[in-house]
Amino acid sequence: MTTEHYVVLSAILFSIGVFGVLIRRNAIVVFMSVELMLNAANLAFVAFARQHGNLTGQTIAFFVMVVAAAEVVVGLAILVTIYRTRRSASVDEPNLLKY
Amino acid sequence: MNLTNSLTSFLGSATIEASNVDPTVNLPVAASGVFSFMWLLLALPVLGSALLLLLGKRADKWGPIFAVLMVCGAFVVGLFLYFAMLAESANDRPVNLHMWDWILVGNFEAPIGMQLDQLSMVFVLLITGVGGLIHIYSLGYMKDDPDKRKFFGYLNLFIAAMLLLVTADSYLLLYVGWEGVGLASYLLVGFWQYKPAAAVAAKKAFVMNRVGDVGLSIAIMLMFVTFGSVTFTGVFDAAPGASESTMTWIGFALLLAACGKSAQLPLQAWLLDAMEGPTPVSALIHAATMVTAGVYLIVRSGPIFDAAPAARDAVMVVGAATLIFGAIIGAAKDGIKDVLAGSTMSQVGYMILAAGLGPVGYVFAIFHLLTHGMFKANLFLGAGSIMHSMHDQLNMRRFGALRKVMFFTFLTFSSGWLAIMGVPPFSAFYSKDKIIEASFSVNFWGGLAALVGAGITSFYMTRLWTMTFTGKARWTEDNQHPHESPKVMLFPMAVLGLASLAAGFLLAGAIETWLAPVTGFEEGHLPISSLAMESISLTFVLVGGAIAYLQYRRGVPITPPQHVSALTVAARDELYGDAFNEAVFMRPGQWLTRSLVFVDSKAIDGIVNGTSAAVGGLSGRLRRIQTGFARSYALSMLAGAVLLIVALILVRM
Amino acid sequence: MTELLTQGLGEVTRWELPDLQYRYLLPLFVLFGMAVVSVLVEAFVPRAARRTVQLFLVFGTLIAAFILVAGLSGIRSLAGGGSIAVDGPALFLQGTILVLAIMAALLIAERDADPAGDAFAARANALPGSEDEREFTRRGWLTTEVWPLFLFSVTGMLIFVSGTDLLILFVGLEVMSLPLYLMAGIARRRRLLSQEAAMKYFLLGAFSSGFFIYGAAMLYGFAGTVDLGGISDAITNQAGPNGLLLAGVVLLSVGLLFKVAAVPFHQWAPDVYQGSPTPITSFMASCVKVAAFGALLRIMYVALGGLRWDWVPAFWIIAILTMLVGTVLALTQTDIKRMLAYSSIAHAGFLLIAVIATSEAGLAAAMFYLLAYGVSTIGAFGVVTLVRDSTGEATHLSSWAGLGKRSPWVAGTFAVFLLSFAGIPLTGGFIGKFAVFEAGYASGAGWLIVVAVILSATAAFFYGRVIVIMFFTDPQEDGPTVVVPSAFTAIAIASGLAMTVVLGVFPQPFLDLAEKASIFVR
Amino acid sequence: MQSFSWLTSIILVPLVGAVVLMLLPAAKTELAKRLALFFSAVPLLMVIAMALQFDADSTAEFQFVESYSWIPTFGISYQVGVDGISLILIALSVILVPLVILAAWNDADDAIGSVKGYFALFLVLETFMIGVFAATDVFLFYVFFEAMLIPVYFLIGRYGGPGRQYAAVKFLIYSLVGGLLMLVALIGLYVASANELGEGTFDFTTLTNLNMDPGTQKLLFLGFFIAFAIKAPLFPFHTWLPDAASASTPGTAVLLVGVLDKVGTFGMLKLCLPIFPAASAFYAPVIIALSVIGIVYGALLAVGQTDLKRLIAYTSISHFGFIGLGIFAMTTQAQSGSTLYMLTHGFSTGALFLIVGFLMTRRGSSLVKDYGGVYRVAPVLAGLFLIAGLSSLALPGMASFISEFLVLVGSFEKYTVAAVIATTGIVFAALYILLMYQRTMTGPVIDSCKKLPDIRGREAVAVIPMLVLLVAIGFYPKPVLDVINPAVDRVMVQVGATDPPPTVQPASESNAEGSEATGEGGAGQ
Repeated sequence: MTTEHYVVLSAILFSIGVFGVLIRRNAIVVFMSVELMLNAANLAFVAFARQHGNLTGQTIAFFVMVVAAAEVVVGLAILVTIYRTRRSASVDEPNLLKY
Repeated sequence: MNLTNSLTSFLGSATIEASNVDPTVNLPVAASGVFSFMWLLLALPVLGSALLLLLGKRADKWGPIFAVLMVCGAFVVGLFLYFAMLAESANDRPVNLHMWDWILVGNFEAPIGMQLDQLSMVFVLLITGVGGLIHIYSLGYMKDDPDKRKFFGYLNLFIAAMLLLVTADSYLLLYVGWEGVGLASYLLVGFWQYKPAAAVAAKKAFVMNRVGDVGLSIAIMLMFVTFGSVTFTGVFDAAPGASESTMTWIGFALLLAACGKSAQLPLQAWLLDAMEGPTPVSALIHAATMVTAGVYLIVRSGPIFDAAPAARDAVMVVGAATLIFGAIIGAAKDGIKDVLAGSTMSQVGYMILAAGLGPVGYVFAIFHLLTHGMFKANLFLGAGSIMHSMHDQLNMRRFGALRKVMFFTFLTFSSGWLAIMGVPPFSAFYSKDKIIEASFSVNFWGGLAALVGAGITSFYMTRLWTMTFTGKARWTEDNQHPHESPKVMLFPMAVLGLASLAAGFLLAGAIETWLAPVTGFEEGHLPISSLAMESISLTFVLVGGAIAYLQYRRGVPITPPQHVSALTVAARDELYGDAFNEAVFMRPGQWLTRSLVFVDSKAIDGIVNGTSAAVGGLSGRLRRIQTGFARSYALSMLAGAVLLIVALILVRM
Repeated sequence: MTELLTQGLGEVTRWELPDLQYRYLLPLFVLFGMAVVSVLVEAFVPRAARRTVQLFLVFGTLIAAFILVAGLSGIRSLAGGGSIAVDGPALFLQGTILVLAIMAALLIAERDADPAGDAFAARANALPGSEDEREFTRRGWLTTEVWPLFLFSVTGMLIFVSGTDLLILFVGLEVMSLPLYLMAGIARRRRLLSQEAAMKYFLLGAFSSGFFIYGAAMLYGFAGTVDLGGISDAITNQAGPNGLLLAGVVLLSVGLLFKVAAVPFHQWAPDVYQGSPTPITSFMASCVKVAAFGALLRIMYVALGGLRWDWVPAFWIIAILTMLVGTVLALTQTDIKRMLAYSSIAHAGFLLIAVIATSEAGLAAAMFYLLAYGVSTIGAFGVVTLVRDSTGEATHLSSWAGLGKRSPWVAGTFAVFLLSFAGIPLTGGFIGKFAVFEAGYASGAGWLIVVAVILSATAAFFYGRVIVIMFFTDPQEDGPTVVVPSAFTAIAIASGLAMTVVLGVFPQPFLDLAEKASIFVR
Repeated sequence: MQSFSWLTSIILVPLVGAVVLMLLPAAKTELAKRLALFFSAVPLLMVIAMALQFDADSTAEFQFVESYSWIPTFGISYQVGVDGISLILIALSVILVPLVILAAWNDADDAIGSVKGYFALFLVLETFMIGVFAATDVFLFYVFFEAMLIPVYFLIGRYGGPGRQYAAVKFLIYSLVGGLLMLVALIGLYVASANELGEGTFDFTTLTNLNMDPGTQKLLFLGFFIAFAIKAPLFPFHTWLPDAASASTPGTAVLLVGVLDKVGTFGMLKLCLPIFPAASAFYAPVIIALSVIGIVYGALLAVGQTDLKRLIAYTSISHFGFIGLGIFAMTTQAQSGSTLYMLTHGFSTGALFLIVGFLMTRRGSSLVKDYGGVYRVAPVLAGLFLIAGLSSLALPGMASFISEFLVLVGSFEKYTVAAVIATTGIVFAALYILLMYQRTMTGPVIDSCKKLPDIRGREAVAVIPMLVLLVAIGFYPKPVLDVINPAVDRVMVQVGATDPPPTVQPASESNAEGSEATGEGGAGQ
């Protein structure tokens, strides 16, 4: 397996994440799709780190995980509040702001 | 100054060596002595008009008298100048008074200066003389008008402008006088502006004059471009060097100007309407002086027309056509002033015709201008006198038998009547016959027109005279007591009546010598003897007069007959001059104006407003893309990413 | 920092603690530390004293940080093991952010404008319209939880404009953004809108972060380093495969363009600006814009400057779209906050011209522009907080009718801000626009400038329309009133006004500053 | 450098006045009006004092020069100075503002905005107007040029009549489109100067000496020209003017049409020609065509108007056609004529607008059909209206005749056909003025006009000075032309144009002397 395979895999994961965001209505799932995008990046970082022979990419992966965790905290807080208000986790539901 | 000597020469017996005068280089000398006071000519009437108009009601009491004094003062100044000029030798007579630099831009120079030569002198005396008389007459005529002060203010303004016109030393300053008299005419025609007809007539006169002024403007511009100068001396000095085509253009432009001011075809239509003004105005402006400014312009520009035969021929044609045109109108109108206006048009046509003959005719154009100034003023004042007593009735069908009640007016009027017909020894016999002769010596058709015109003139004037003074009274009920006018009106009429009688006889011959340095003079060569010519024209006059007398001596119906010849119908409608203007200029103009207003608001402004509406509409549509759904926003971001990639790849390729 | 780690791993035996140059990092540390303290204050200080303590803490911290940043001026160096730049642009923009943050903090601290207290929900987690919420409101509970979030966010911004490698930039981006997501959602009034704004902002922000970090990964794959200078070298040396480079550039750009609200990555902005509490909107519209453009400029100039001819055409398209959409959509807005949001999008378009210029003049121009735009923006939103009716801020344009008759000074102030946005001479906005256009023109983007000015004129239509409504229309019967704020808002608005005029009339000192600061260290 | 900063002081006095006015309590309207009059009279006196020291024959391009570095980053200075052309226009501004304030005494009493605000805006506008004419730094010029929009925008929108909002916005957007295009050109100019000199500058004199390549010139010229053509306004950029003029108060309209629009023609003459000589020559035929179209088009539209203020606005479009024609004909006569035209048009149109304003305060309408026979009830008012109208139609003897004729004769030298068509404009001018006079002032008095009072003292004082000046300059234009001519000569040199010589020389040398002797004969003997 060369780096390219990993990168292609990561690209596929990223794409899945992107399309997940685009097509899923449930906010939690959308959010998970975003996490998928971040993790796709992680995979790429790690693969490239291997290819380049330095550890930068590996290190970054840790940072990204931390950031992702922080994002989860913030995101879930927001989503929960909205869920409490609207009794729905659909991202299409809040649609007062437009045009 | 030897007064006796001067008077003799005024009466035509002075001998002036016309032979050693070169008309093309008639350079004025700088004014000195009496001549350095010639600015008074302008200053007096300017002062009069300024005081009367600016002081307002404070000048109501003394204003009219003051105005009369100012004009008479100007006349006196004019006389002094005339005698001073007589004392000089013919070559030294033209004088120039430089007053101040007016416009100096680059090589464009126009001074404010007066130039007085023999030609101007004639005009100065005519304007101040007849003007003074008419001022006096107006004292009576306008006695009860609440705005009398303004009237005299305007009259003084007119005198000032007219004097400026004839004494200016450059075309540009002439232009100032030219439009100045136009303004005065506007104010005076529209003097009773609460009458819509007067207001409209005033505007019409000014606007049509402006069409002529376009010609004058263009002529001046051409002169500047060609000669680098707009002064008379500068232009005439360089004139021989210019090409014929340039001169022809200038000539045509000047002719256009003259047509406007002198109511010649095709710009004749304003004159009849201008009769809406008070009658003294008609006498002064629309008979004696202003309308003859065109003649002055053409004669003054002799050196230009000398070099432009085509333009000169055009002048002749215009004059000939107008003299017939005006005469026909005069023959069909029922309003006394309308007849006189048509007559004026026609008589000025004679002058223009003469001016179009070149040096053969210049002198007679001016001669006729002078005599016409007197007899036509006389006729108008007579008409005014009649109107005065008839409660402003104008319709001759309501007149008749006035001889009995207004005998004095009848006398002066008759003098004018005989003068205009050219019955010897009345004045026009000398001036008009000379024009007919000179015309025949240059061009048969021109001569024929002048001859036929003389016949028609005789017809319409006799018609007027007969309908007004003879036969039975056709006065309406409310006009039962016509009366003679006050003395203050009769005096000017008397003077002018005498002048109509004697002016021709006194001036004949002398005027030719007097004007020769300015205009040059050539004797015309007739195929037949002068006496034979005079007989022929006299025959025309007598026949025309006889027809009219026989036809109208029994009186006329009060309402004009409806079943008349097509020519009469046309002439009553001023030969469709107004209809023509209306169809060719006014209606298309109104249509154009209306459509341009539409175009401006709908097309040009429409583009602007349309653009803004389109942007607004675009905004309204684009807003809908902002759906409020987070996922569609994300899609848009993805699209943006694709856009970026595509752009980058395209650049790479 | 990453450099440090990699180095360390390579030669384990010779582990050396690198010189972090704490002096240079001090502003960041102070802010970060105080943000943490601020959290502790929330936890331990009694409710009654909290506000006072927080205010002292926040303003003290911001002012201290500003002084520290100012003290560093003139220095051109890398710090923190080469991952933080202490250079002109970084310091200028940090100073700008701190000034704007102080002004925004003044608006956030306001409690007199709304009879119910400040602009923030008594309890953000209470159901809108619920009994709970009414209870909290009735008791007059006020919270101060916005302050730690605020400080963290400012810290993130400072990092974002000074980071020199992609990881630090990413961290800065997140530290800046995550608190903002929360702050967007805690409005006291119109809770539903606020929550919706928070959710959209968060989801899309996270989505864009994904792009950013994935782009960073691609560039790492291309260059073998995430250091901006290293990437630049790699581009010069053609070190890696083009595909990775292009993908990296694009994805990274998506992340950054999202933050600056460039079209078509802009759609969050109107919703979020409208829904967020107005003081927070002012903070976002000014400070986030500064930070995001700081990072964008640094990346585009330092890392991708060698690739200029590749990305400039794409940025032309983005710039034109941004100006066009921002301007055109603003034309038909009826909500003042939303209109200002679209206006801010249009301004992002103008700023992109400076990015495209890729010259020192462009950098200086952009920095000046950001300062001028920032002060006017905070001032403008400050005025928005004052115009109120019974339901809170009266943001519908029609309700501003006749404001000029009722409160000439407030309306006049707002008009000055609008004129500055429109780029009328003698306002800061004009000098900024002039500088940006000049830089753009000099770099060969003349036609772009022509597009920009035509759209500027179009933009004047909606700025002018607000003036029409305020000054040329008769007041409504039951229109909103202009409340008299406490000194906080008054100072914020007044300083915004003063700065707007000073930047327009005597811009030279600031231009000097920006000019001297217009070289990136690498 | 002068010992006393004349220009800066003149620029600042009205601004100080505006600030003082704004600080007054809103209720003290009478005091505000008097102060406004005072603060507008002071600049007038100062300009007179300055003009007396002005040396028309000076070799220096600008006098009363003051220069301070302002924004050195972009080579911008605060730099003011006057030459003949700008002196004339500054004089126009400072003469008109006090007269307008006097005439507009009660205009703002019922407006949405405050009375003091109205007069303060006038004063602010005066500051900008003087500044724009005095600026010798092109950037400073631009700053004043654009800044002027704002007071006018407020004057129209806040104090105008029906349709004021639309008109104000239209004015703003129109002007900004032009102004911002000019900004691009301004930047281009700066960059071009930087490329050539190493360091960019906005100094006017330096910019006139640049050797820009014609291609750049043509583009940059357009930027400036369109801005000026919109401001002036030339056909087809004119549609904002009738709306703006008819929606604003008469006082605003006077300053708008009388002074503000002159900035456009001033800019063409003083910026476009000297800085872009090649481009000016290139575009001249097109611009002359547009000007001539404008002359006839504006006049015809004026004839078709039913609203007095719109009518006068359209006459102005026609007049601006004349000014544009004169500027781009590039002869001494035409350009001097255009400069003088700017002055005379300011007075004659100013007087017309003010008198229409007087009518409106009496009758409450500016529609032609709402008037009739006014002459009978208010003869002085009608008389002044007629005099102003006669000036507008360039009656010889009025100053406007000299300017119009100079434009025509100067254009005729190089563009004969254009000049001839333009000359027909005098017919239309007579038509629209006299038609307007006839419809409103003459005829029987209509019922609604029976009680119109005649002119009041304050109103007369506002209008009569303009008319007196028009007549005085009409007969003795020398003082004005002497100031204008050297400045125009300089423009001619800068643009590299010369007057064509007369095609025919006088017949002989001696005769030539003779003709000269005629010209100066009176003085000689």
